[in-house]
Amino acid sequence: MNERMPSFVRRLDRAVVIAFACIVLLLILGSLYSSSFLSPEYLLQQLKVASFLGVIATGMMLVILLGQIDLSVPWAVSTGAMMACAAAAYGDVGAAFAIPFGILCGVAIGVVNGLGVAYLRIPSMIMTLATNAVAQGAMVVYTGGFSPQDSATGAMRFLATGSMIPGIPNVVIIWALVGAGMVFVLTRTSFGRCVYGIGNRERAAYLSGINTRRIVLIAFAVAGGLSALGGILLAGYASKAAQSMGDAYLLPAIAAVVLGGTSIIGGRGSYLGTIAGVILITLLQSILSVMQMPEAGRQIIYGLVIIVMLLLYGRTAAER
Amino acid sequence: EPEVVSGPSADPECFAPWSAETKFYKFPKKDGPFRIALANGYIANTWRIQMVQTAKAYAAQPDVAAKLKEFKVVSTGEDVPAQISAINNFIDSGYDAIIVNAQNPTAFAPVIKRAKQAGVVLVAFDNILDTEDAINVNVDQKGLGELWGDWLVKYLPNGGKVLEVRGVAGTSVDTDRHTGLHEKLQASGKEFKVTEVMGKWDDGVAQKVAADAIATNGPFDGITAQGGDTGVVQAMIDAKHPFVPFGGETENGFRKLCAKHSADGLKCTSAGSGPAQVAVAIKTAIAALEGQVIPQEVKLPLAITSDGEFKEGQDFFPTESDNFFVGNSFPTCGINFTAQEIMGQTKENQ
Amino acid sequence: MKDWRYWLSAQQGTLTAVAIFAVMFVIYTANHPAGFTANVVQTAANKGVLLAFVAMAQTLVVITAGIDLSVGMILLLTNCLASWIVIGTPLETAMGVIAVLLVGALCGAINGAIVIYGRLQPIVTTIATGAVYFGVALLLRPFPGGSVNEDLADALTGRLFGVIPSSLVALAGVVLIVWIPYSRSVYGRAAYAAGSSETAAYMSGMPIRRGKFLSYTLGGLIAAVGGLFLTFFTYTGDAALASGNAYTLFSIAAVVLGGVSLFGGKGSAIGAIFGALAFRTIGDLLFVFDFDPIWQPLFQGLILLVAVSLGAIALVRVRNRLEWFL
Amino acid sequence: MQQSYDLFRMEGISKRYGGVRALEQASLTLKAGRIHALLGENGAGKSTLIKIMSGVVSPDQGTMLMDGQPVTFPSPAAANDAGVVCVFQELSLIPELSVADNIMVSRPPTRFGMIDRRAQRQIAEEALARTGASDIHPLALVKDLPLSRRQMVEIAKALARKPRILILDEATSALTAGDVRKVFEVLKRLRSEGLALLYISHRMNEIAELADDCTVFRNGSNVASYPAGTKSDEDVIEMMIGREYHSAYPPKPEPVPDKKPVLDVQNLSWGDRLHDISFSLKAGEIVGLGGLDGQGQRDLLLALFGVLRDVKGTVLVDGEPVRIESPTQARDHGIGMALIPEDRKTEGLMLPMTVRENLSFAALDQLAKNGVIDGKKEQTLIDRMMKLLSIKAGNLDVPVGTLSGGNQQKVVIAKWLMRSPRIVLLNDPTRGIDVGTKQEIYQLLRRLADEGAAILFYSTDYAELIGCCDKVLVLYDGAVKRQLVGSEITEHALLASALNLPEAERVQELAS
Ligand SMILES: Nc1ncnc2c1ncn2[C@@H]1O[C@H](COP(=O)(O)OP(=O)(O)OP(=O)(O)O)[C@@H](O)[C@H]1O
Ligand SMILES: Nc1ncnc2c1ncn2[C@@H]1O[C@H](COP(=O)(O)OP(=O)(O)OP(=O)(O)O)[C@@H](O)[C@H]1O
Ligand SMILES: [Mg+2]
Ligand SMILES: [Mg+2]
Repeated sequence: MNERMPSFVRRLDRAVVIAFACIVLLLILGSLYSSSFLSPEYLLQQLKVASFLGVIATGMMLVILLGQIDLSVPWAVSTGAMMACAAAAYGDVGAAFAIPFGILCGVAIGVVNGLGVAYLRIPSMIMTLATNAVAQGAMVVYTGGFSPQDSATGAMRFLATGSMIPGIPNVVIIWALVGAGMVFVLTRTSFGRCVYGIGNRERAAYLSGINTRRIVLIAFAVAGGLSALGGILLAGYASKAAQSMGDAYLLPAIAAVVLGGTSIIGGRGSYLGTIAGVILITLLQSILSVMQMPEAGRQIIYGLVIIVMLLLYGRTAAER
Repeated sequence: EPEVVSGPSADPECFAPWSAETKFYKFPKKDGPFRIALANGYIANTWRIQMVQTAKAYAAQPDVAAKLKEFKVVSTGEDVPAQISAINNFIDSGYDAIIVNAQNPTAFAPVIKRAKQAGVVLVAFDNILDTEDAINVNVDQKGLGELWGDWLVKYLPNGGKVLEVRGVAGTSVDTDRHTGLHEKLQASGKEFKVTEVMGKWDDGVAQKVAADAIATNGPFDGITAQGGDTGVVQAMIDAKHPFVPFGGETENGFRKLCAKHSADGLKCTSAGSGPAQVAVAIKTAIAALEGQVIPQEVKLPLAITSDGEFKEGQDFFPTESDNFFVGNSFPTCGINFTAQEIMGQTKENQ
Repeated sequence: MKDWRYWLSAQQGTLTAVAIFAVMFVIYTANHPAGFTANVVQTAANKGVLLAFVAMAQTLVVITAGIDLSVGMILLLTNCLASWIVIGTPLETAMGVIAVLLVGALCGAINGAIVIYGRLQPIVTTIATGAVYFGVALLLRPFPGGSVNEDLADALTGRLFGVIPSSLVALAGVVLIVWIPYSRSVYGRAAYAAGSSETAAYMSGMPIRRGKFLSYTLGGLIAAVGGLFLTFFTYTGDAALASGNAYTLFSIAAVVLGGVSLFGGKGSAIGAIFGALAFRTIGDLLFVFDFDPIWQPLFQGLILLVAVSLGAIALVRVRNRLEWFL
Repeated sequence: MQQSYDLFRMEGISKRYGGVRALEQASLTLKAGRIHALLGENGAGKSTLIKIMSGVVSPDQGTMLMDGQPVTFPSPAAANDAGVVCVFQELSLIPELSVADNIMVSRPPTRFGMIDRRAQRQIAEEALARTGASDIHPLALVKDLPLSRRQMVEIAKALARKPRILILDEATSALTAGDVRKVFEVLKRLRSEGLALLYISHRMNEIAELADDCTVFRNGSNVASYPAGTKSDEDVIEMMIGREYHSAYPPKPEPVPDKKPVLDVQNLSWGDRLHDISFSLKAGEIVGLGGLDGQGQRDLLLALFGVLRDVKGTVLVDGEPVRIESPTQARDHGIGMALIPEDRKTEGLMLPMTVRENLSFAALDQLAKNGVIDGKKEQTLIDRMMKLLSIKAGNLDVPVGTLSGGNQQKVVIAKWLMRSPRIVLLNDPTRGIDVGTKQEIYQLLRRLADEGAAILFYSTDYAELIGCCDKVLVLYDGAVKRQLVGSEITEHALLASALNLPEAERVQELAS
């Protein structure tokens, strides 16, 4: 692209632009079915719902940039939510620490992932699968034995459903903050550079004197924490925590990140793309759901749309 | 090989036959104490955990424990073949009766054959088996749908727009409830415009799809949800949707909201399938082993609580979790657990 | 070095999987109330073989440095299809079986075509095609049901000569008819080469595209064999999303336990088969040990964690830290 | 020798990669029974040309004729079928396959549609023997072989395809002198059998020994073709770089005897690969590591840099004993070490990342305050490095992978100079680098030394060691066999100690 263009325009790669174009196209198609798809309430509602996926996908993106993947999202989400609600059972002190405690539990899952992937060199796909199973087991034990408290605290409710700035739901603000933080980290900090570097070639990064294992560990911990935060917000939204609440977020999170132009093999991608991907997936799911399409048709269209969009812009370059 | 006899069954209050056509079985009497196994599938949700804990608590009751030599529980997850194998293993290990919450109603034909040959009593509950060779203990899923249909018809005598939040596509529970509902709406002869969304029996999902439906197709005159009802009400509140009549399940959270907003128009009927049915299944299995007459299909009473009847501390528990299923007792069978008693059990024992 | 040492080091992953399985299976049968009987083995075999097929299917794709997250959905789709058409006279049944296998191969071929000719990443491609396949499965079987030729089903899930589980024989048959020729063919080797180093393989003039395409297609075909077996095992078709996803994830675990590298180019379906059997035995161990039911999932998760961490032992021997990075 | 005729012609070939013009109206003619050398500085387009010849990439323009007939190669397989076979600069071996599999990769012997492993092994063994590499076991996995062995396998693989035209793109860059000799014999034999050979190398002496015809490339076009031996080295180099060329090596300063060593290594051992190595390195000194390839030189550098585990012995920096357990420790904590690694593509650079990101990657800790990168400071330093090394890149934000090999290598060096290291370890930094760039690198090393850096420099090229180093340690089997200082550093002495053979006669015999 032209060098004289402002740098933020230059950075917009084709994938991001097309992803946003697809969002507009989806909305137009939706509005053919019902004009309420263009109503501000509906759009705001979608943005709000997208925020949960957005927060979770942020962590997923960080891990994918490293060339890894985090399959422990489902139970990291649930663990975060359930533990936060559990803490709330311990009086006011518990309620005050509910959110940090929930996040901490997610971080703990992430740390285990990170230790396995970075220090034991276990492929992330299987390591995170195993921690997911362990987290699930732990939650089953917990639910079965400790008279679980699973109502969200007022603070969680407020974060998920309130709006400090009139008209803008708090979750959207939280997502914006998380996103802004991630953009800053990825573009301005040495940690961010290292993430891209490791995603491209960990060996070279290591020989450059980077403590690559620590970076990978931190990235997984952050991803676990963000999954848990997503779970906490979801619990606030639903006003309670449930075991299965994370199931619906794993594949959409991966799909959103990739639809946003991030390379699944790591080292390439921008957060703007992830935003687009998250909104795309959320809208697509919502429109298909409201259109009264039977489940089968919905699955088929969902899959086809993802493939078609990726064929539009997500193809790797031909070598010749 | 049970003998087909004529009713009534041994404990007619508890072992109520499904219908007039239901057969009655009398298994050859065996000497106790018995070895009974529970082959559970999925475990990672509150309903299942509550169910497993109830089973353990029931088996530990002195009068029941006296009849049992061993009570073993195995959860195999969502995978049907794993559950089939577990049952096979129980058969090979010589258990007298096997209780199963089947992941799939039709998949167990081969293993049912084997159980029959081996003289093992097979009792299915909740997700029952499509066969006459096992005893089925269940609530009337279609009846639940009918209950909700009737409820909506009652409050919307002129028809109207209804939001139906369904469960997991392709499961028989979802289909039965859906069919029951629509039959009743149809039978009313009024015009009901139903918007269906899939809530997956999950609060988060149900809330999301309900919110979407309200934003695009709302407002609705009546709502029914198969599960995740707390989320659906939450979505109404968030969207400032007026409270309307609601037919739903038995989650504590849902009932809390029903009690609270009844005056504002949230007229609820709440009924469902409590996890304590596992205890009825165990009781049935023991009765069968003892050679008592039992129906092939046991119909559990629907514990219905409707608007105006919600009693604190009995039908809902304001200080407790939203998440568990109230109605954990079947008084006709002498099974009276409260949910907190079950879910807190280990803690108290410690 | 002697030739057999090269062979040994090449088969290391597979042999480890065999060893893990053997140890676990011995523990299992030694503690089983019924002991090491034909019935117990048959039960374990039927359950294991099903996952073994799915793991084999996954292996074929993983070898090319891809991954098939739709493999569980192909299993469901072919299961639902089989519950319609694998029934009737022997001829009809045979035609049904062939049709099911073809549909499985078609699913695999679609994955392959999109990945290879569409140049998309396998992970997302198969997430998306998985949704499509599941949708079709749901169209075929909105509710569990259907039926299958029970004679065939019983024959394939029963025992030969009263002792040998016929499912194991079927598994061996698929290995002989599909895996061995594939892995020794020019295309199979091209698939390995593409997984190991695609550029090098391309520059060497290997038919990588056809090799990869063949892998995906055969992967679909073997997943369809799995689907058939699921049908034989359950007599029905059932489009259960959760179980499809479970099989996909299990297959990945099995493949890793079986010594197949997720980075491609290394490992064999034989290893994956034993990985699958070992993975299944983890679940079976619950049966023979008296665990509180509430603790069972945690126990299972921990065993899996330990099993996948076993590979890390090799790290102790690494004296050049660069070897951490492949 | 057979009658030589025009076997292959390329005319008007052009190829662009995005904005980069790799080839512009290039042409080349190959004759049967002759060895044709292709010369040119890094990025001149040599590799691109032969990738087009061998079907790896398709040209934007131009025609190719074989035996006078126009041909197009849609894939490497098609080129192979036509008899054009290439030994690529970036090796085209498959690491997870065995040597035999690799050699017979494109058309293995089959039985019943399956690969006949027995026959394959036999053919592979023959091919290895013909290449003079029968020490390689055909069942070994390629990934377990050292680079020099892999290159031999690569050549064996090419021979096994029975080519009519054989292309070697820097095929000897990682080979030991002995291997090179064996390969040359093979090549000469092939020439006499009537093949056309195209040979690319940056080593002038190799070209002098082998070539019959030469073509010089510059900026994507052929600038001159001439029969071998008709031009002096200086002329050729000037054609390549397009300017005048002076002596390659900067003058060496007088040694300062009483300086304290910056790095003092005592009795360093590592497993069975390094034995009891002791030496010291002073500020301002360039110490070379000599010996045959694979005698532990690379391991020594990695051991010093903290990459190897369980290293025994003492390392003193400024007289203080240190334990370096990772590159992170090596680069800071008052040690200030830098390592220019062996393989720039996988160890030195992140190819898809930009030149800017690569340059600042090793110095991020110094460029960042509280983890946030100071963009201005980064830009200043990068500008200085770009100038210091005169790196040719269109723009700082292009992927570093699009630079030519020499410029990539400069980026690797520059990224470490960003930290102003006190101890610089270099692992064969001029492999595959053109003479012009090499000269710049030599001068740079000397300047660094003059500014106070201590440099340890491994090279496979003896001339380089002789020209650059103040002292050379010759390694043999993981131990220092000899230290050569100042005027002792001669080709004769280097070779003698490298082969661990003191007798001068034998050396002369081998050298001839
Ligand atoms: N790493 C790579 N580098 C360059 N090109 C590649 C690479 N991988 C695949 N290709 C593409 O592969 C194609 C040729 O691949 P291959 O030789 O495997 O073809 P094939 O199997 O004969 O396929 P087909 O059946 O379509 O003829 C080229 O057109 C090229 O675009
Ligand atoms: N895949 C590619 N993408 C972009 N540019 C490329 C690519 N391959 C080569 N180039 C560019 O084409 C030009 C010619 O490169 P080529 O590799 O042919 O040079 P060379 O003469 O072989 O150099 P060397 O002596 O370093 O091997 C260089 O400027 C290089 O940067
Ligand atoms: Mg080159
Ligand atoms: Mg080059």
